[in-house]
Amino acid sequence: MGEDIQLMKGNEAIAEAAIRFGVDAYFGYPITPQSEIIEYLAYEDPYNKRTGMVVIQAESEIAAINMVYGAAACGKKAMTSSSSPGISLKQEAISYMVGAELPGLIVNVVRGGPGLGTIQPSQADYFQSVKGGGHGDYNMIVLAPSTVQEQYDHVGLGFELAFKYRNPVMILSDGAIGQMMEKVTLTPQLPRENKILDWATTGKTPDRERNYITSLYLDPEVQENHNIKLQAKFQRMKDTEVRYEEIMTDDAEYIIVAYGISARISQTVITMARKNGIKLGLLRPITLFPFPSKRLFELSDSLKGILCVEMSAGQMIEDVELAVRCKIPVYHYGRMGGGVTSSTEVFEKFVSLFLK
Amino acid sequence: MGEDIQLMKGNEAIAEAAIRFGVDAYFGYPITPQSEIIEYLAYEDPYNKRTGMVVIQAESEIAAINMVYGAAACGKKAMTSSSSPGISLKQEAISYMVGAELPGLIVNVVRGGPGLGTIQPSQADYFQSVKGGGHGDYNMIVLAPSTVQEQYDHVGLGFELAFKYRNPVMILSDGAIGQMMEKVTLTPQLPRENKILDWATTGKTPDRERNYITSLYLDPEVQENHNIKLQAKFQRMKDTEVRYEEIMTDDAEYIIVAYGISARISQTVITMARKNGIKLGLLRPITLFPFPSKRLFELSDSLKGILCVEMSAGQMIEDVELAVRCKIPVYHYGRMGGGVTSSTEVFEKFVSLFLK
Amino acid sequence: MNEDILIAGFGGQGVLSMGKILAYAGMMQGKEVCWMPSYGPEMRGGTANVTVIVGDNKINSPILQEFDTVIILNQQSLNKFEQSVKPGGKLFYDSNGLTTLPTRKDINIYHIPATKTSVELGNTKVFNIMVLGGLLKIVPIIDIQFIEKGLYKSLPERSHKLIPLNLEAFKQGEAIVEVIQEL
Amino acid sequence: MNEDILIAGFGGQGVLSMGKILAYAGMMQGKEVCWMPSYGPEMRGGTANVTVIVGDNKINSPILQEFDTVIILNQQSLNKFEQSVKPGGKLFYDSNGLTTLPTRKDINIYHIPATKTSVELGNTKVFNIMVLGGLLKIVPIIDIQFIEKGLYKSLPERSHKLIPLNLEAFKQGEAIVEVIQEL
Amino acid sequence: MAKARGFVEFNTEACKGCELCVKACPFDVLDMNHLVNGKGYHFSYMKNYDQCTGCASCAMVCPDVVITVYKVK
Amino acid sequence: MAKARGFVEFNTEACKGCELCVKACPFDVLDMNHLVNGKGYHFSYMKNYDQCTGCASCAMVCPDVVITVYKVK
Amino acid sequence: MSDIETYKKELLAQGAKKIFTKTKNLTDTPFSYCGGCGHGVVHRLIMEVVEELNITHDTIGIAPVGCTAIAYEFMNIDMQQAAHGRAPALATGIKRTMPDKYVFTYQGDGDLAAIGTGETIHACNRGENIAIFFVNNGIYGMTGGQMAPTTLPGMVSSTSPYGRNMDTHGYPLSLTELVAKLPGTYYVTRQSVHTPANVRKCKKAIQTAFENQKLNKGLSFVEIVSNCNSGWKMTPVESNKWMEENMFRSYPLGDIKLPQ
Amino acid sequence: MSDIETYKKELLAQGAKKIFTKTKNLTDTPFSYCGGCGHGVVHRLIMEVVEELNITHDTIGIAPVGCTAIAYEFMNIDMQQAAHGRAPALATGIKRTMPDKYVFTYQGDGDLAAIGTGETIHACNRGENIAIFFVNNGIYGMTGGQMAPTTLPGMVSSTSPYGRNMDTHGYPLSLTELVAKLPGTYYVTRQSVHTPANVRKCKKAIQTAFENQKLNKGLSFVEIVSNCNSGWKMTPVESNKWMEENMFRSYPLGDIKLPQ
Ligand SMILES: Cc1ncc(C[n+]2csc(CCOP(=O)(O)OP(=O)(O)O)c2C)c(N)n1
Ligand SMILES: Cc1ncc(C[n+]2csc(CCOP(=O)(O)OP(=O)(O)O)c2C)c(N)n1
Ligand code: SF4
Ligand code: SF4
Ligand code: SF4
Ligand code: SF4
Ligand code: SF4
Ligand code: SF4
Ligand SMILES: [Mg+2]
Ligand SMILES: [Mg+2]
Repeated sequence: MGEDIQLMKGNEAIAEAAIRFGVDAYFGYPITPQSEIIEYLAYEDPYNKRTGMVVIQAESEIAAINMVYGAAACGKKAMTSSSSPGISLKQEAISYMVGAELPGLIVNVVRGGPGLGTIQPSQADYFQSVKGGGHGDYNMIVLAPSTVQEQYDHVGLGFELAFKYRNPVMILSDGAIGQMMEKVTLTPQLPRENKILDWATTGKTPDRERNYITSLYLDPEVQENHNIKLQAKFQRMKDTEVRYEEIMTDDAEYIIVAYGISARISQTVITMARKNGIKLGLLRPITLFPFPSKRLFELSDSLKGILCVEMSAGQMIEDVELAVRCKIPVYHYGRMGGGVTSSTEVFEKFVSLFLK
Repeated sequence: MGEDIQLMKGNEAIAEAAIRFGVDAYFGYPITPQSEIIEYLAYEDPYNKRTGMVVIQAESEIAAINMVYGAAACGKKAMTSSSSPGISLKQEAISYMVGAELPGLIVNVVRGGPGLGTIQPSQADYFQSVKGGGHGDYNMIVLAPSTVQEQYDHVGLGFELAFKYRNPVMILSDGAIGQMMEKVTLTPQLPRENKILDWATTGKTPDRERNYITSLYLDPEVQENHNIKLQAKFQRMKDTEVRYEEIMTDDAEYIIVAYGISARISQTVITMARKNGIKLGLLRPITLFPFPSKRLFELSDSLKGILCVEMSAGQMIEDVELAVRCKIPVYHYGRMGGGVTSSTEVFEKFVSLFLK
Repeated sequence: MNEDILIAGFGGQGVLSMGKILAYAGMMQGKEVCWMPSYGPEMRGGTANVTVIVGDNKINSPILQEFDTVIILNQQSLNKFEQSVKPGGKLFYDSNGLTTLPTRKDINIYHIPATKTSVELGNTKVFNIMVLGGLLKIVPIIDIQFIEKGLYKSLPERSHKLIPLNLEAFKQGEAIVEVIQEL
Repeated sequence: MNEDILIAGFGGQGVLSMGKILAYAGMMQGKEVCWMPSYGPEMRGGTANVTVIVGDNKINSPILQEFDTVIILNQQSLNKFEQSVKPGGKLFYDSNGLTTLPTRKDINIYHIPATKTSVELGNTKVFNIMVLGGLLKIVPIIDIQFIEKGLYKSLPERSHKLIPLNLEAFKQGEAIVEVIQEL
Repeated sequence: MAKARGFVEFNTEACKGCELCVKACPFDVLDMNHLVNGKGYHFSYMKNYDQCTGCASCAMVCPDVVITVYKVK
Repeated sequence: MAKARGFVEFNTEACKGCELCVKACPFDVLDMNHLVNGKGYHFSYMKNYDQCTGCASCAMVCPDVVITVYKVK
Repeated sequence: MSDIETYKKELLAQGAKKIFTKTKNLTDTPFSYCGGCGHGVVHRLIMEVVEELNITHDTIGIAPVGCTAIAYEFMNIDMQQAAHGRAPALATGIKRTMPDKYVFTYQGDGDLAAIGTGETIHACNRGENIAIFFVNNGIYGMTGGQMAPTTLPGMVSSTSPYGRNMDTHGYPLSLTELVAKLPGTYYVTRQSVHTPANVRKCKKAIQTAFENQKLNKGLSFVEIVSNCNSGWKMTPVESNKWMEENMFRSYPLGDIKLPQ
Repeated sequence: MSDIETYKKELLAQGAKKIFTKTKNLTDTPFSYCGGCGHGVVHRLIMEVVEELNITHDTIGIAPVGCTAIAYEFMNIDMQQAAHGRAPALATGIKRTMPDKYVFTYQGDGDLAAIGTGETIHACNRGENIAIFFVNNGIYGMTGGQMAPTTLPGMVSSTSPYGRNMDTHGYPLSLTELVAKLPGTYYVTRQSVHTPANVRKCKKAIQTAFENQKLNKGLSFVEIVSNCNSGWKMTPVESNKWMEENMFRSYPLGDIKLPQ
C-alpha cells in the first residue's frame, strides 16, 4: 500500500491534518460535536511530541479566536474550531481579522439552531459564513468538505488560501461529517515553517519600518480605500478560487445542488434517479464563497430545474437563484432539526416537485 | 401647536421613545456613534424620575443582550443598543432569543467596518441583520428608520412587533441618522404595563404549570418541529409586516431602492432627476426583513432599471435582484468608508449607468 | 425654499452649539430644520463643522456637498470649505482665525469680526451668538424673537439668566457685519 | 456491492466499538468503509447505534434509512429498528436483552446468544467480538485475518495481548449463531 | 435512649445503582440488589431492614430522590 | 554643593499647553507663554531660565515629550 | 406477606410518619444525570428550600449550559435557560425588572469560571441581589470531561490526558475566593453534598442565600464542590472519596465571607 | 542674541550635555491625546525601557480599544491592535507561538476591567509570560467619558451624571488586587505618572515587568493610575490634584505582589 491510510473521524482528521500540515497553533474551547478536535490534539501533544505545535484550551470561544488573531499577526499558521453558538461568538473577531488582513483557519462543525438548539448536525450557518455574520463588508473563503478525506485536505488548502490572500478561511463542516469515520490518506509531515513574513509583527528589526496590524481607519477616506482594496481581493477570490465537483451533469436535465453531508446524501439520490431513467446530476460546491455561480449559469441553459438540498430552511438557494438569474425553477428541500434527511426522502421530493 | 415637538438627535429620540413607550429596561454598553442613547437615559434617570424604567450600563455588549434576555423572558419590554462591533458580539444571544421566542429590541447604529473600522456612518451590516449573523435558521423584523421621527416611532413599533411575534426586532440605523437633529413629534407618555404574560417566567403561581424559556431541544424531531413553527412565524411576518414608502413611482421608468440615510440622499436625487425630466422614483423599504419583494416585483413590469443605493459594497441588492427575479437591470451604488455619498454623486452614477 | 448652511471652525469655538441655536430657532418659527454634525475623536482639538438646513420644505438629504451659506471660523475651514459655497451663495468669516482671506469672485462675502468685538466687550462667551447676529442680518431666515425662544429651549434652565446678554450680543453681531463683496 | 449494517443496543454494550472493529477490518481488507455513530448525551444510559458500510464501491450517503443487516441488542432497538431491515435482509439479535422477539416474515433472522455464552465463559468483555463472529459467519464480508489486523489497528498497544482471546471468542460466535428463519 | 425505628421505601425504577445510600447508611441497612431494574441498574434495597432508624442519611445523599423515609417518633 | 546648571529646549509646536511642566519644575523656571502655537495652544517657555538645574523634572511629566534637557555635569 | 412488609406495617401501626419524601417542587421527570452525580442532590436541596420558605410562586431560576442545561425539566418552578456563561446577566435582567422575585442561577465551573468569568465578576461587583449556586466538579461534564479552570494540578481530563500541567494549562482557578473580596458579595460559602452531614449544611447555606435575598443584602454565592464520576472515570463511591482527598484540598469547605 | 540664547551657549561651552530627549522608539507623529493626558508619559516610559533594555527588535506590543487604540502610530515597534478587551488573548497567541519575544498589552480600565474581565483573569491565571500595562483613569476616555468599572463612588460621568451610585452602578472594581491573588501573576504593582518622582518609579516598574519576562517568571501586571482630564472635565493640573485626593484613596499606589 505504501500510503499512510487511516480510519478516522472527521474531527480527528482535522486535528491530524493540523499537525501534518505544520500548523503553528490551535486555540479552542470545547463544544459538541467537535470537541474531538482539541481532544485529539491534547492526546497527540504535538507541542512536546511531534512538531512543537501549540495547543491551548482557551477560556472561551472569543478568547480562542483572539489568540488566533495574535498568532496570525505574527505570521503564524493559527486555527480555531467550534460549533454554531461558539462561532456566533467569534463574529466580531472574524470581522477584525478580515479588516486587519490576517490569515487563519476557523472550523465550524455545524449543529442545529437557533440558540442552544441541538447537538445534531445541521447546515443552517450558511448565511452566517458566506454573507458575513460579523459587521461590515467582508468575505472569507468557505470550504465545504463532504468526506473525511476532505476534512483533512481542507486544512492544508485552507491555510494555503488564507496566506495567499491574507484573509481568514472557514471550513464549514457539520456534525455528521465531524463524527463519522472514513478512510483518510495522510500526507507526509510538513515542518512548521517559522518564516518571517514581511508584514508580520515579529519584532521590528533595524532594516525595516515597524509593522502594525490594525483594522482601525478613523479617516473615512482611508477606510474607503482600505475597503476598495479588500473588495478587489474578494473579487480575485471569485475569479480564481471557485471549486466544485460535478457528477453526471453532462446529460442532466435536472441537477441537485448540495454541499457537505447533503451532497453525500444527494449522490445516492442521483443513483436512484439514474436507476429510474431520470437524468439527474449533482453540482457540489466545494467553495461556498466564492460560489460556483458561473458554472451554474452555464449549466442552467440545458436544465429544466434545480433542487437545492440543504439541512436548513433554505439559505444557499438564494445564491443558486442568483447564479441562474432566476431562469429556471429552483426549489429547496431540507430538514431543520439536526436530523439528517434520507436519500429516499430527497428523491421523493424531487419527483414530486419536478416530475408530477 | 398643542403637539409636543422637540428638536432631537436620532439617538436621543430612541432614548426618549424608550421612556415614553413605557419600556421596562435598557441595558447597554457605550460605543460611538450611539452612546447618546445610554447617556440620555442616564441623564433623564427614568427609574427615579419618570417611569421606573431600569437603565443599566453592562460590563459588555454580551452581558447587555443577555440582561435583555433575562428581562424579556419575564415578559418585560427590554432593549439594548450598540454599533457594529458590539452588535457582532450579540449574535449568539440574538440567535438564542429567536430560539427561545423572546421579544426584545436591538438597535444597531451602524458604523464603518470591518473590524474596528471607523466611527463614521455605514450600512454594511445589512446581511448580518437580515440574513442572520448568528447561527441557525432565523429571522427578525428589521426596521430601517430614515428620519429622527422614525427613530422615535420605530421604538414603539418595534416593541409592538416584538411582542406580537415573540421575536426580537432590530432597528437598523446608522451614524448619520443617530447623530443628526430633526424635529420629533413626541407621543404622550405611556405607562409601563407590568402585565403578567402567560408564557413569561414571573413565578409559577398555583393555577398554572411552570413556564420555562429555552432554545434547547436535544431531540432532533422536537427541534425540527420547533423550527417549523418558527419558520411559519417568519412567513407570517412576510405576509403581514412588509412596510415601505414610495415616492413618485407612479410614472417612474427607473427607481432607486434605498433605506435609511441613503433614502434621504436619494430623495434629493429624485428631485434632481425630475428637474431634468427623468422619470425616477424611489422605493424605500421600511422593513428590511420582511423585504418588500412583492411590491418590487409588481413595479418591475413597468421599470427599465433599478439603482440600489446603499452605504456598503452591495448587500441589499441581492434581495432586490431576487425580488424582481432578475428581470430588469439592477445596479448598485454606494460608498464603503463611513463617508456618506452625496446626491450629486448618486445622480451622476444613475445617469452614467442607465442613460448613457 | 430651504437654506443650506455650514458652520466650520475649531471644536472649541462652539460650532455645534451655534448650529443648535439656529436649528432650535428655526423650529420655534415653525420651519423644517435639520442639524448634522461632524463627530468623533478627530474633533478633539481638530476641526468641527455642522450642517444646518432651515426652510419651508421637507428636508431630504442632510448630507450636502454645496451650501447656500458657509460660516468660516478658522484657516483650515477656509481651505476646506471655500469651494463648497454655491455660486452666488454667501461666505461669512471672522478674520481673527485667518491667515489668508477668501478669494472667490462668484460669491458674496461678509466679515463678522466677532472675536475681536467679544474680546473688547470682555465676554468671549457671546462670540457664538454674535456670529449668528451677523449671519441673520444678511440672511434673514429667522426672526430675533425666535432666536430668543430657541435660546430658552436649547439652554439649560440655569443659563436662562444669560439670555438677555446674548440677545445684546446678537444685535451687536447685526451691527458689526461688513460687506466685503456683493455680487 | 456494499453491505449496509446497523448495530443498536445500550451505550454500555460497546455498540460503537463493535462498529469500529468492523470498519477497521474492512479497511485492512482494502474495502471502502464508513462508520457513522449516533452521538450526544442521549447516549448516557440510553440507546446507542452505529451505521457501518463496508463494500467495494465508493460510499455515498452515510445516512441510511434501510439496512442489509441489522444487529439488535436490546428491546428498544428492536422496537425502533426491526422495520429498518430491507425486505430480504438479515436481522441478528441476542435474546438476552429482549422481552419480545422479531416478527417480520420477509427477512432472515438469526440469534446470537452472546451474552449467555460470554457469561458462561466468565468473560463478558468478549461479548462484542462474539457477536461479530456470529454476524460474519452468516455475512462473510470480511475474513477473520483482517478482523485480527483490524483489532491490532484499532486497539491501544496495551490491549494487544488480549487479541488471541478475542479471536477465540470470534470463533465461538461463529459457532453459536442460530438460524431462526431463512427465506 | 432506645434506638429510633424506621424504614425506607424506594422508587426502584428511578434508582441508578450508584450505591451512595449504601455507604451513607450508618446502620448497614442497605445493599445493592443482584436484580436490575428496567433501566438495567442494580437497585438499592433494605437488606437489614430492622436495623433502620429512619435517620434519613440515605435519602440525604441519594441524587435521584429515590428514597422515602418513615420514622416512629 | 553648588547648584547644578542646565537648560531645556521645547518642541514648541508639539506643546499642548497643559502646564504640567510648569507645576513640576522645582525651581520655578517655566511658565506659559501668552503667545499660542500653530495649534492654538499657549506653550511653555523658560521664564527664569538661569534657575534651571537640568533636573529634567519637567521632561519627566510632559505627556507630549516636548522637552529636551541639557545639563552641565 | 414478606418479613419486611410485616415490619413496615408494624411500624406504621406504631405511628411511623413519612419524614422525608420528594418535594413537590421537583417534577416527576427523572433526572437525566449520571448515577451518583451531585447535581441531583443540589437540585433537590434548592427546591426543598424554595418550598420551605414558601417562595415557590416568587422564584425564578436560571439553568446554565452544562449537564444541568435542562434543569427546568426537573425543577417545578419558572425557569430560564441561559447561553453558556451568561446566567448572571440574565439574573440581573430579571432581578432589576422584577425586584420582588427571588432569582438564582445554577452554574457549573466551566460556565461560571471560564466563559462566564466576566458576567460572574461583574454581577458580584454590582452586588446584584441574587443567589448564585455554583457546582464545581472540576471538569466540563456535559461535553465529555474536558479540563475546566477548576481542574486540579495533575488531574487527567480529555483535554489534559497527561494531567493538568500548570506551566501550560494554568492554575486551578477559584473564583469563589476572588468574588469574596468584592464589596458586592454579602455571603460566600463552599459546601458539598457527599455525606448526610454535608448535605444538611449545604441546605442551610442555600437557605441563607435566599433569606439574604429577602433582606436585599446583595449577592450570595454558594459553591458546591461535587463529583463528575463520568468525567473522572470513577464509580460514584470512588469519586466521592477522590473528591474528599483531592478536591477539598484545593477547594476547602466552609464559609468564606459571612454577613457582618 | 537673546539672553537665553547666550545662557545656553555659555552652558554648552561649559560642557552641558543632552541628558534627556525623545526616545527613537517613539515615532515623529505627535500624540493625538488631549493635553496633559497621562497616556503620553506611559507611552514614553515603555518605549524608553524597551530601548534601554535593547529589546526593540524583540518586542511586540498590543494596542487596545480606547484612546490608545492608535498607540501603534506612536510606538516605533511592531504592534497589533486588538478588539475591545481582548488584548490578553492576543498576547497569549503571540507569546505562545513566539516565546522568545517580549510581549506587552497596553489597556485602559474599560478595556481591561469591563469587557475584557475574562481575558484578563485567565491570562493572569494561566501565568502567561507577558506584561500588562493597565492605565486606569476611572472612565471611558475614548467614547466620551462614560462610567467605567473603576469610576469612584459619587464620581460624575456621562452615564452617571448624578454621581456613581453604588446601589445601582456597583462598586469601583480593582482587578489589580484580584489578579494579585492568582498564582499565575508574578509581579503586581500600582504606579502613577503625575510627578517626576512617580514617573521615575513607574519606569522602574515597567522595567521590572520586562525583566521578569526575560526570566520567564509569569505575568507582570503594572497598573498606572492616570487622569482623563477631558472625561473628568478639569484642567490637567486640576485633574492631577483630584487624582491624588480621590483616585489614590481607592487605588493606593505601591507594590501589591512582589517576586518572592
Ligand atoms: C458558547 C458555547 N460554548 C461551548 C458550549 C459547549 N458546552 C456545553 S456545556 C459546556 C461545559 C460544561 O461544563 P460545566 O459548566 O462545568 O458544567 P457541568 O456539565 O460540569 O455541570 C460546554 C463547554 C456551548 N454550548 N456554548
Ligand atoms: C466591542 C466594542 N465595544 C465598545 C466599543 C467602544 N469603545 C471604544 S473605547 C471604549 C472604552 C475605553 O475606555 P478605557 O478602556 O478606559 O480607555 P481610555 O480611553 O479611558 O484610555 C469603548 C467602550 C468598541 N470599540 N468595541
Ligand atoms: S433511614 Fe437511616 S438507617 Fe434507615 S436505611 Fe436510611 S440511612 Fe439507613
Ligand atoms: S443513592 Fe439513590 S440512586 Fe443511588 S443506589 Fe441508593 S437509591 Fe439508588
Ligand atoms: S530641567 Fe528641572 S529646573 Fe530645568 S526647567 Fe526642567 S524642571 Fe525646571
Ligand atoms: S508639559 Fe509638555 S505639553 Fe504640557 S505645557 Fe509643558 S511642554 Fe507643553
Ligand atoms: S457527566 Fe458528570 S456532571 Fe454531568 S451528569 Fe454525569 S456525573 Fe454529573
Ligand atoms: S479623553 Fe481622557 S484618556 Fe483620552 S486622551 Fe483625552 S484625557 Fe487622555
Ligand atoms: Mg463542571
Ligand atoms: Mg479609561
